[in-house]
Amino acid sequence: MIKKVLIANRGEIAVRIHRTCRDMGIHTVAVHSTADSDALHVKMANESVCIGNASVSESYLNMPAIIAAAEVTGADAIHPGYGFLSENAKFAQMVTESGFTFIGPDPEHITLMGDKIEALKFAEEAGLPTIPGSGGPVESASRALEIAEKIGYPVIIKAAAGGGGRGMKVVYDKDSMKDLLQVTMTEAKAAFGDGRVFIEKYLEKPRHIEVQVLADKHGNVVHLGERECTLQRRHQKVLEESPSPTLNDEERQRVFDVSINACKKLNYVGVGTMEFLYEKGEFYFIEMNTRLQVEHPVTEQVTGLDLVRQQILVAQGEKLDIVKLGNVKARGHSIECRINAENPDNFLPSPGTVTDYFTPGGPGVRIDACLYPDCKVPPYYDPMVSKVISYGNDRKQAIKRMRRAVEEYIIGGIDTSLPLHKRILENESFIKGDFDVNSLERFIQGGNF
Amino acid sequence: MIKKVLIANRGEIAVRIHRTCRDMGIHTVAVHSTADSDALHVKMANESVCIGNASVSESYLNMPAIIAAAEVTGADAIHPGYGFLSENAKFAQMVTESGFTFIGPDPEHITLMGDKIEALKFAEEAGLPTIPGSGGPVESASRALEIAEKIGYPVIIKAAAGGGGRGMKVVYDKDSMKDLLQVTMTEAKAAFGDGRVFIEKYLEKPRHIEVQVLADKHGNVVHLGERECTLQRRHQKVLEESPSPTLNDEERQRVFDVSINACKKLNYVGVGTMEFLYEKGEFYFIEMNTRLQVEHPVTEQVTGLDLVRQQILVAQGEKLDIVKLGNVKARGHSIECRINAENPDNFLPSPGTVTDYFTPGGPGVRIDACLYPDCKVPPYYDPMVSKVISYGNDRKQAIKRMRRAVEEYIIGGIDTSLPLHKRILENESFIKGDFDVNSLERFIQGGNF
Amino acid sequence: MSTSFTIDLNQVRELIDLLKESEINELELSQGELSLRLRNQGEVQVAQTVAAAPVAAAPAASTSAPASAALEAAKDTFNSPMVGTFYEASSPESDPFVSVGTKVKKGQTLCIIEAMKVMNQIEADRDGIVKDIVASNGQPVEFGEPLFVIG
Amino acid sequence: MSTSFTIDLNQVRELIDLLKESEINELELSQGELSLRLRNQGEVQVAQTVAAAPVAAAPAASTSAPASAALEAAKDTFNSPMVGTFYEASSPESDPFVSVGTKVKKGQTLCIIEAMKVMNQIEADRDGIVKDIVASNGQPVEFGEPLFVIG
Repeated sequence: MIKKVLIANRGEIAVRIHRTCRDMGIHTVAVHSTADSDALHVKMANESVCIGNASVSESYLNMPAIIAAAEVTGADAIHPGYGFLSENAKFAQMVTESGFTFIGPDPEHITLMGDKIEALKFAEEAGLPTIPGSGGPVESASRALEIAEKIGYPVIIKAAAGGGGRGMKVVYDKDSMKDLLQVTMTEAKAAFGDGRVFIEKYLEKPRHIEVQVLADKHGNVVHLGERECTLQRRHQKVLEESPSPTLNDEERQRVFDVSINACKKLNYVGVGTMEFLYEKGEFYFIEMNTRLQVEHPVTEQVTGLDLVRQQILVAQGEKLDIVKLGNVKARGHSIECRINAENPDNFLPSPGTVTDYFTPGGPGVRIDACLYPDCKVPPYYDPMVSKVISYGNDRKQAIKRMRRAVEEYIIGGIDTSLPLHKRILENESFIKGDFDVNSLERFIQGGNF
Repeated sequence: MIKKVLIANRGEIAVRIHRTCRDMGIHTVAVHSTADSDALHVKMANESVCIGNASVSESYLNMPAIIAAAEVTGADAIHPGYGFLSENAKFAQMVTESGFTFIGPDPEHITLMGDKIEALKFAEEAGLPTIPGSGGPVESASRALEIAEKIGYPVIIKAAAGGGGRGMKVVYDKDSMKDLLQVTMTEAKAAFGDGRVFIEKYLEKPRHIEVQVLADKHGNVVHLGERECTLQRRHQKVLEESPSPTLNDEERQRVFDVSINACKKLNYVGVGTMEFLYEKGEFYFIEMNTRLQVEHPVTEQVTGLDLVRQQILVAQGEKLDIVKLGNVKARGHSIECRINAENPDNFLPSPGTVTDYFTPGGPGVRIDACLYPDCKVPPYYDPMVSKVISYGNDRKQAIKRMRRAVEEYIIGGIDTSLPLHKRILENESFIKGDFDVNSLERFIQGGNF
Repeated sequence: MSTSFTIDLNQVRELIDLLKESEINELELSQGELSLRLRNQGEVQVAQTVAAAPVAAAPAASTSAPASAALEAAKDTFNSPMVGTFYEASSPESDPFVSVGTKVKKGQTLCIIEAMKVMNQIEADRDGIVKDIVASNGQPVEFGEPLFVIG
Repeated sequence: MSTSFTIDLNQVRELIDLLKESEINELELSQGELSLRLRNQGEVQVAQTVAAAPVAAAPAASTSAPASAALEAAKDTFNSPMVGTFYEASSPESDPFVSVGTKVKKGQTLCIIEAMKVMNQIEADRDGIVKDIVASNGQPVEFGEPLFVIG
């Protein structure tokens, strides 16, 4: 039985983890940098230890200091949260070797999923659908046509030496294949000194769908529904929801099944997230996150489960109630808005001191934040300072309640992304559920969703 | 369609009603006294009108001023909240006669249920179980024995002219009946000059159970589960929950059935609450509240319904989705703690200015409050300033989350009842669900629950 | 919204008291946008306040339907005793009951406020001269809202 | 909303008292956004102050397991460079590395801090005399926590 958890993180997730520990009667130890002495996670924890200077390498990424803090406080387990050391296999190993329980997966799974090439290789072996392609360089038009025929148009020709969007051409039909292949090869040769090209399925308007999985140490694996996290800016999720407004039941079941099978094949333990791109009824595995996600609360709201609690139970070696958990049915709809301390127009970070602070309340609103009146938002860390989570019987109600919540929320003294969320929540395409991974970037640049 | 609602109330319930209106796209008009110019309900509403001086008779009970405020702002409906004018038939009538929609029941039902004797008479006709008794004066021992035999021991003999606990004797068996009847009659004669006595069933450890009903203008009635409100101090509820930790399924169904039948017989419209005392598997109707209850959020949490929204839909003449609502199954468990601005030891009101203010967050916590940092709590009104509502998969989890929430809650500058709630939540009898309507009074006076 | 200072006058009062009690001559305080300086020059106290309105947290936008009662504090305003619609005259064809410059006597009708379809004659509470008519004909007024300035 | 200072008036009062007792004429304090100046221009004391921490909402009680780093600000403390367990000597039988009064040179071992089963020798960062030993033998210390006063 875990009795004292050291939370190796800061901000809202450290507060979040503390709350579940508190509910479970588990004592908490906060660690913090010198810049975070008055942070909410420090004030809330039962004990706290200053582990280093403001810079993350000296504090929140300082593995020996964190282990030493666990030693001097007599903690028996360490929860890494998300970010920082949460997907660092070396840390996971160090925690275990120092005699503490690591509330997270086995280091080998962190290592495997942290290596993009190895992860994709595993995915294919485990039957996870991946983006189909040539698998290697394509040298002739006939071979290119053959491959494109097999995977379906449109396809994208990519220079082997390219990257960052350069040296790529999209082919929409077989008539233009020969010419575009030639052009791309020639350009690649000229630009990179390497004329080799690959061919891959081209996704025009993909959406980001992910499946929450949960596995114990006894081989039991369940899914806890999916999340739609399509609204992103620079690959950072901005607004997430569960369930996805676009999937039908058959698609949902299909992606759950492949996710569970892959986890079983992996002998995965703990909470994890299988991330997919989705387009026209098909899923394409991108990666697996071997940790708690920022957006886990939307899953908690629709399933009624506490994911941090499940993590702790699994880490303690308990068996999942597979019958009960396997039958968890999502009820209602939940949305999360990530509130960053940043200028809503130019997205520059806005650290400072919070002056006025008023949190929304009433039905269907949950706040996971690390703010309080007069608190400081230091400039050294992630700008996400709060998450607003709404819940409703259906998506429409969840949207309305979220609108009310972001309108009620007052965070004075610093800029926040609240205004951006207000704009998203009023957008017609968002309301219809009609968007793809590029929608938010277009919208921010003044275009349509 | 209602487009603008005047909320004829203040405090947390005015804020609560505004929130649902906001969700439904309905504009709100706050009314306020001169003492409440900076109150949260005023700040949140779309419009506000000062209706009079601080004293309630000049403001929140000032019917002409409220109607005039509705006139000048062009509101089309008035929501009375709870307390103040919510159960004033004259006001309901005045609202309707002035051309506004009253978001509440028909005046005749308010009148009927506001008259205790008439209400009990109706209850008996409508098949609601009431506390059995002699119905009139009992003059002989043989008649007393006959009645006691019928209603079962223990019974209580009450002086017709008595009251306030005076002139009462509890009889536990037939052997002591004759003597005690004689003693009570003699004492009554001496004390009140009137020797007449009644006999009633004596409830030793009753619990307070109530059924939430909802009815539309088309004759449809549903129940939305029960609430247990047994923990009271001076007949004021302090902590409520849903479902009741004591009822079994058969009892639950039985009290739902009688409640729905009575509402149908009454042709009741709107939300209403049937209050019962409960002991040893039997229910005894006390009264019906023809309004939204303070404790309605616990029902909202377990049913997923928004009761204010249902009120508005019914007031608009919409038909209840009887199939859907009739099948609403409570899921999980919810508890509400009423937080009063009062000294937790001597219960004296503690008005003043709130200094530090920090609201709890995280999973399973909802806050319905009228506070914000630096706000004033005027001395003129009800001391209830906030409600903390917790939700969990079961009662145990709801209790743990509530403990966490009351611990996190910071309300500086005034005294509050938070410490009392902390004590209740740690009490073994409370945790077991083992208490009656006298438990809290005993506990406050230093005794056991 | 009014453009008056949003500073808490009671707190200023407390600070002034503190200064007076303390035998100190000067107190300067600043926090965020708000700053305050108090100075005590010998026998007579000159208290200067400088308060930048922090336009603080008004949870959600709230608009007073009738004009806000900002002028309420002024001593010579005649404030509305009730909620309703303000009329200068007994009918659209009639002359206003009073105009700027009118000498009024206590009890004299100043205007009409309509509420619940009733025309309420509003009477002056003192003698004086109408210096200003603050309310607008046909517009709603709330309780305590200034209608006239009577000096 | 926040239309008043969040300053603790009792604290101001205490500062005023402090000033008066101290025979100092001016006191200026600033922390974060808050600043306070007190001045006393009387014959005896002239006190000016500025500032005061708003000792804001400490959500929930929190106890620092190792002693809090409150003394950190003092200039002559030697603070722990790491988290761990503080030892005065290399073994229970050995003499402490330093005692109060010991003259130390930069680079000289002051104590041991054990972390992750490693005994880390902690060296003086300057020359000086050990005026106080703040940490307790065998007790945990956090980063930045004062261990010695070296003047």
